[in-house]
Amino acid sequence: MVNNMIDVKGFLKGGGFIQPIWVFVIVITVFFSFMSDYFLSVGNLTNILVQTSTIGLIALGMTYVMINGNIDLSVGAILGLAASLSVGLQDYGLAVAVIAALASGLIIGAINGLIVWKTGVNAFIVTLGAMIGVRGLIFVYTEEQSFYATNFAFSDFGAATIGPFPLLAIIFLVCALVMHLVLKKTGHGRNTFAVGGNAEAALDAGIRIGRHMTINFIIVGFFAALAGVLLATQMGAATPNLGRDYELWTITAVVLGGTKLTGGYGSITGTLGGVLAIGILRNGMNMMQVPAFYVLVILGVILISVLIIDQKLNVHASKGVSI
Amino acid sequence: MKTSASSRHFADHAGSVAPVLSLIDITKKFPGVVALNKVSFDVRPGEVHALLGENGAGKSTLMKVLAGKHQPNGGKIILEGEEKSFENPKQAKKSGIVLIHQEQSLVPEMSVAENIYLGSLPLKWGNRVDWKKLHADSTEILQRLKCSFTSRDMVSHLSIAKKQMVEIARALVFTPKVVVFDEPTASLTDHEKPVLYEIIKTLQEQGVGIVYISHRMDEIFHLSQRITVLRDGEYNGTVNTVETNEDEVTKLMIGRSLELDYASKPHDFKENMLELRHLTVDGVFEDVSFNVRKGEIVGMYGLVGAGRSEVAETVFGLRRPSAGEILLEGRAQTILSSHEAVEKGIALVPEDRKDQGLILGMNCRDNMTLSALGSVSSMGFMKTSAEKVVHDKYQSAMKIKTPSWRQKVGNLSGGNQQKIVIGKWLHTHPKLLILDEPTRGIDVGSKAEIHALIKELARSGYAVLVISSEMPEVLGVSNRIIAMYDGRITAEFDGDAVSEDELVQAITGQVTKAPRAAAVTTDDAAAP
Amino acid sequence: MFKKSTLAASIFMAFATTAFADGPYKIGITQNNVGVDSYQTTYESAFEEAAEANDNVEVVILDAGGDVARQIGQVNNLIQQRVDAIIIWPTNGQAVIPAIRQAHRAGIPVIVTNSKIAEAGLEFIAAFSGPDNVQQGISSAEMMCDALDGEGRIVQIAGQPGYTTAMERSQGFEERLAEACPGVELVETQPGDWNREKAQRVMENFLTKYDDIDGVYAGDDNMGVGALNAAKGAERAEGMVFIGATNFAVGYEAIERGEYYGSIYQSPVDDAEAALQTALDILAGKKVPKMNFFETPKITAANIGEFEKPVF
Amino acid sequence: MATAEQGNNRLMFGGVSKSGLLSFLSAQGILIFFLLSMVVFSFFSEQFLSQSNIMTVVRQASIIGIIAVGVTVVIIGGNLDLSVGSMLSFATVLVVDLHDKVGPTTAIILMFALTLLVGAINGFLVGFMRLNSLIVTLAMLSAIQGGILIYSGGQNVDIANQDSTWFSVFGRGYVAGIAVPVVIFAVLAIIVQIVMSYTSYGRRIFAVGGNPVAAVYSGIRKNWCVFSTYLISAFCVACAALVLGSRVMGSQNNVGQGYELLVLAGIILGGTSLLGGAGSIWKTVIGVLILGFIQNGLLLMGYPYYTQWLVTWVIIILAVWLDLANKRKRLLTTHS
Repeated sequence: MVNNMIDVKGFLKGGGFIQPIWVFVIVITVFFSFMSDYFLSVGNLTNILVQTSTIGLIALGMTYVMINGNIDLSVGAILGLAASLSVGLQDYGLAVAVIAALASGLIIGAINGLIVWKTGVNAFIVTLGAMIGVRGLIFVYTEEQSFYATNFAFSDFGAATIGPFPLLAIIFLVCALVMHLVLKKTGHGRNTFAVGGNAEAALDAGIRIGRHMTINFIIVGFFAALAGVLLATQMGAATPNLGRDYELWTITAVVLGGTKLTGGYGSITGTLGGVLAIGILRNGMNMMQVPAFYVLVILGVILISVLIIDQKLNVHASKGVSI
Repeated sequence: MKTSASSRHFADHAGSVAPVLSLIDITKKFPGVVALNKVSFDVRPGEVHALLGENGAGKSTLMKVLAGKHQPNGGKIILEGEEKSFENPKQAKKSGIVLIHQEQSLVPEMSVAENIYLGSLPLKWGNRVDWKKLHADSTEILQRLKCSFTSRDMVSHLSIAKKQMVEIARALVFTPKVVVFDEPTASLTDHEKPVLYEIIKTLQEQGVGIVYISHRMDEIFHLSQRITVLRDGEYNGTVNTVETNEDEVTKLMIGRSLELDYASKPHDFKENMLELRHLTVDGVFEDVSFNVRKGEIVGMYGLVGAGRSEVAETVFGLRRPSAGEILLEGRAQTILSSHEAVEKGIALVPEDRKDQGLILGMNCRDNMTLSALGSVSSMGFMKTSAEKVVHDKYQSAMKIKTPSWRQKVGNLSGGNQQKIVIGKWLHTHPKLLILDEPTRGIDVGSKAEIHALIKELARSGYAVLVISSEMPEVLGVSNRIIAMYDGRITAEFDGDAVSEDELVQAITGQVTKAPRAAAVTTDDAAAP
Repeated sequence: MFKKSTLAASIFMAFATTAFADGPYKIGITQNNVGVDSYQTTYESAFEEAAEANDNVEVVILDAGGDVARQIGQVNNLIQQRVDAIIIWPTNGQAVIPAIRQAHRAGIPVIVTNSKIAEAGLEFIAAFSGPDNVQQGISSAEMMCDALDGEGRIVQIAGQPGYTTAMERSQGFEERLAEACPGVELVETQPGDWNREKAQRVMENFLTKYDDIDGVYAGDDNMGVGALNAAKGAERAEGMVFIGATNFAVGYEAIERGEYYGSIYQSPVDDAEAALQTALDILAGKKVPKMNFFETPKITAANIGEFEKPVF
Repeated sequence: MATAEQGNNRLMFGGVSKSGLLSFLSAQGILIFFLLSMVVFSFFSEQFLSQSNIMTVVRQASIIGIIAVGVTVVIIGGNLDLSVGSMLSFATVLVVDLHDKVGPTTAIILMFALTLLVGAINGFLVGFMRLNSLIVTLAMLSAIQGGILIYSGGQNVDIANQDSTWFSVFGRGYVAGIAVPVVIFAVLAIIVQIVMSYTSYGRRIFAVGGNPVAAVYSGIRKNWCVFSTYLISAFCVACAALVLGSRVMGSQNNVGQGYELLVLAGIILGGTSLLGGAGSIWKTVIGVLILGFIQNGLLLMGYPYYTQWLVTWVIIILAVWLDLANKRKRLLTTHS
């Protein structure tokens, strides 16, 4: 689909074409602003940004991992662990707690990466194991209890704004920008495509694939932990079940954004669109008071429809054999 | 048995120029097998040194040792008088040894420049890519190679030949001292080869030593100064090209001389088996009309991308025709799937053995019976004994070398893999056999056997369509030759009365002869 | 707010249930996890009905699907829509406090329903309306003492870990049991996650592990009936005392049959109506106590006639 | 020439016999681990090896096991099915709700029909539309869950007269002293294993999973094969729903939540690669049993239930470490 756009638009400047997911984002934005008076207010739009920032931050890292041709199912659990640590360790000082929380993400990311690297087992299995295991770790640590921050300074951070813009939304957008530039402009970013697009060639070219993949697992671990800490600041608390199913929504958002599960193709701008699409759909349906039961069905149907549309365009573009 | 030394000419090692690279007594062991046993080899600056041997003889292993992909268990690599050991391909590359791969080793969703500098992108502080320098340097290399594309083009948009150029461009990043070409022409068509030869010549003039691996004798004799032959992982002699001939080299390679039966093409044609009338798939090929009779071999010749495989895929039910007709034995057919094609007696030996032809993780027997499971099962249950009978039948008929039916086909050599694909299709008892590049990447021995088999099949009544990019192959087996260019049939020739020039012109769009529609049904002139 | 345009009506006909009132009060509610069990579902429909019956109320009904983060987002959305009051059924007693505090700061009164929030948040809420879960635990402990005559070994199947209702019921039960009848020993507690099948599995493991179980306390009847199923399957239900909470229809029937000793009668309809009424009282400027508990009496075979069979 | 080939084959054979030995060892490794953990557990808990405990564990594992049998077929065919959790809820709610309305026989027939219909939707989207199975079944997971809630209005469903319906046989009955769920599990596992190993259908599924392109070029109706694997998966889910509904005699709307992961964990523990084209039902049966015994053993030893998750993680890492056959391969290739 994106290929198609490139063909049409030729070699205009880097961002000269509109990714299909953004077309979708615009369509639903227009739809919901007609359906609800409150939808298109600044307050609501910043709300959407804050609400999507959690999945969004993880999705930034996930994009890298998925362009590598890997996947990380443990991000939801990492988020939960980081949130619990960032609240539970506040007796030792806020800085210690936050650092420990972020470190936990880095460490679990590194463990995932090292196992994938050293055993060559596919990431789906490795991180599925981690997803189960890290959740166990959270329960062992928290003993099933929710933690809460004793003073409100922590949760005030989550609600802070710079001008009219919520701090969390700004953090998310800045991270997205940085990750976009790293992917587009740096050696590591370019190698991400190389490793996912043709691992053998990357290996021959002297790119240390295992090390490279591990770094990306660490990156996604870090972002999952960061998302966990920031979510904890929104709540001033952490619950052991926090982050359940987030991996599924994250992967969904990244795929909606055009990143291929087979690796070698994807972008941060697309991921941003995918994350926003889900956030807007949820928010808009809330605004319209679509009952929760229908929201589940509608999200599922939309997801499948987008896949079908994307595929139809792709098949048309590649003129491939129908296998 | 490997001493056919009587006819062996040892090359003059005391040549005037010292070798730029010498491999001395290289030994490489894999668990359970010695892949290379004390193999020595050298290249002089400005020389093309051909490395020959059957699949499995150890050529690729030797080159992988040279390029740092494998580490040898014994022996020395001496580059410009200095002993070297490479831990990875990048080190080898930095020392000036570059391997140009048989398989495309490019990253599709990256620009040409990024591919050329893969793994060694010029960086500024903060790990940032220095795009200016990257494109300037790449453009400079591309100009040296007289490439028609720019450094900013996406590799996924390039033709196969241009991709090959990118691979070669990559070799020039570090001033190379030795360049290894591993089957560089496998994916090139005849008219693209001269460009490659030109590049090799330029490199030679710059004093680069060239190692050239190929199965194609004509290329080797055209390009090389010396030929070294490996057999069973052992050094089997080096000869000066001018002092030898194809027969001698073949003997060195396989221990006997080949007797090719180019003369005995089939000649007893019967009624039409396949007939295409104005067949079109929008945007892929247009107005394709020709016929194949029972007992006849029709060759289809053209460049990669001319639409040949796509015609075959359409006949096999994998593409939907947007116009035109497919007739089998005179009756119009709609073939909606490969399954229907098989039921109608069509067999397709596909172009890409590993991706399209075989389930590599399955054993020989299971692959062999895969297209006709009904014949080896009853009530849906497999009859393993019947399966084994089928396997043994084709194994002995086609001399497939496998230790047992349990062997995974992924572990067989290319020639034997191809025979299994053919055996699989013969077992469906087809009436029309389409072979797409039946001998690509297969050593000479197996190649000749497959050619003989094709003719034998036609003689026994099969209608055979052979798609090939290799002129000798097309000329050698076909009764009639159909030339395709850019999705259209440009000409049709008598297989025994066509010149190479005519063929080349037809497939490069230099003639625009209207397809001979009349020939489709009744023209017997094509018959000898 | 849901607009009654034809397009919307045609797309989402199925749920055009919201009151179209001219009254001034717009009340938003964010529920915990509708659909996870019948109690919450019945609560929701009772709430809708109550709101519909009152011309003075317009409601925005949201469901957090059990996800704390989503509930916080919904509270923010409600603040954004400038509702007059927010009713929250907390997914977690602690994590929702900052969101409640934000609503409080925005001048929107917050009513917590069904399940309490932690002490730290009490200053930000206008009122709590719901059952007294600690008291329910205490009542269950007293029933257990009566049933066992102060002597025996029992197991507990608790609700979802981390969930306030579960913790309060356990706490009330355990503390009261220890002081009312020290002769009854609580040998093990495992969570059943409000899930009958899970509870059944947990009970099966208990039955294997312990040869002598005299009684079972379950965090709700759904789990209690699961435990009863397991005991019946192992043919050990005879003489075993089952006590639950939040009387479900299956539990009611089991009490009628004499297989189940007792439970706590808690009506989601009462719960919903009380929450709405509390909100309306606050909006009307009435003085409302911080804690509003509605009646949740014990129900056993002895007094079952006094109660209607629950609809869920 | 012959020697060249043989040299080649020797090389390959080395590889084959080695990986054969390794995969043999890894299969044994997981079995050895299984037996060892049984011994350890039995030291710490007297009841662990008692007949009643073993029967309890196997009976509890049978629901996951029944589903895992079907999902293994989908995985061998080269796809994933994450929708089984929601599908289990769907089928259980359906059969329990319909039981009192139309009678057990009709309820069971309707439940099987509708569950197979949902499986057919999965199969259509993955098989014929050729969409990525991970995302499709993820979307279906959400859509089906919503569908159940809409159907039931979010209410629990119950069977009124639990003691007087023959429906109870599926979850609570015994055949020759063996619990019916276990019998269903065993029978399904044996039948599916036979189908996969000894029929032309099974051969086609392995081919499609091993190399979908080559399967099509061999004249195999790949789309139908993929489609059919989802029907098998749905059929197994329906059987599991029969057991679950009958065991509980009621159902919550989210009763199957999380089953998809437990099922996958069991399959992975058994050692079936997620790449397709390889695997077996036996491995899955062993994997599911390991999962069940770990859970039970840790509970009997008095550890909190969540410690089993940590242990599962460690075992998955150990199991995959042994399974070097899948080295350096990627999952999640789309077939389009």
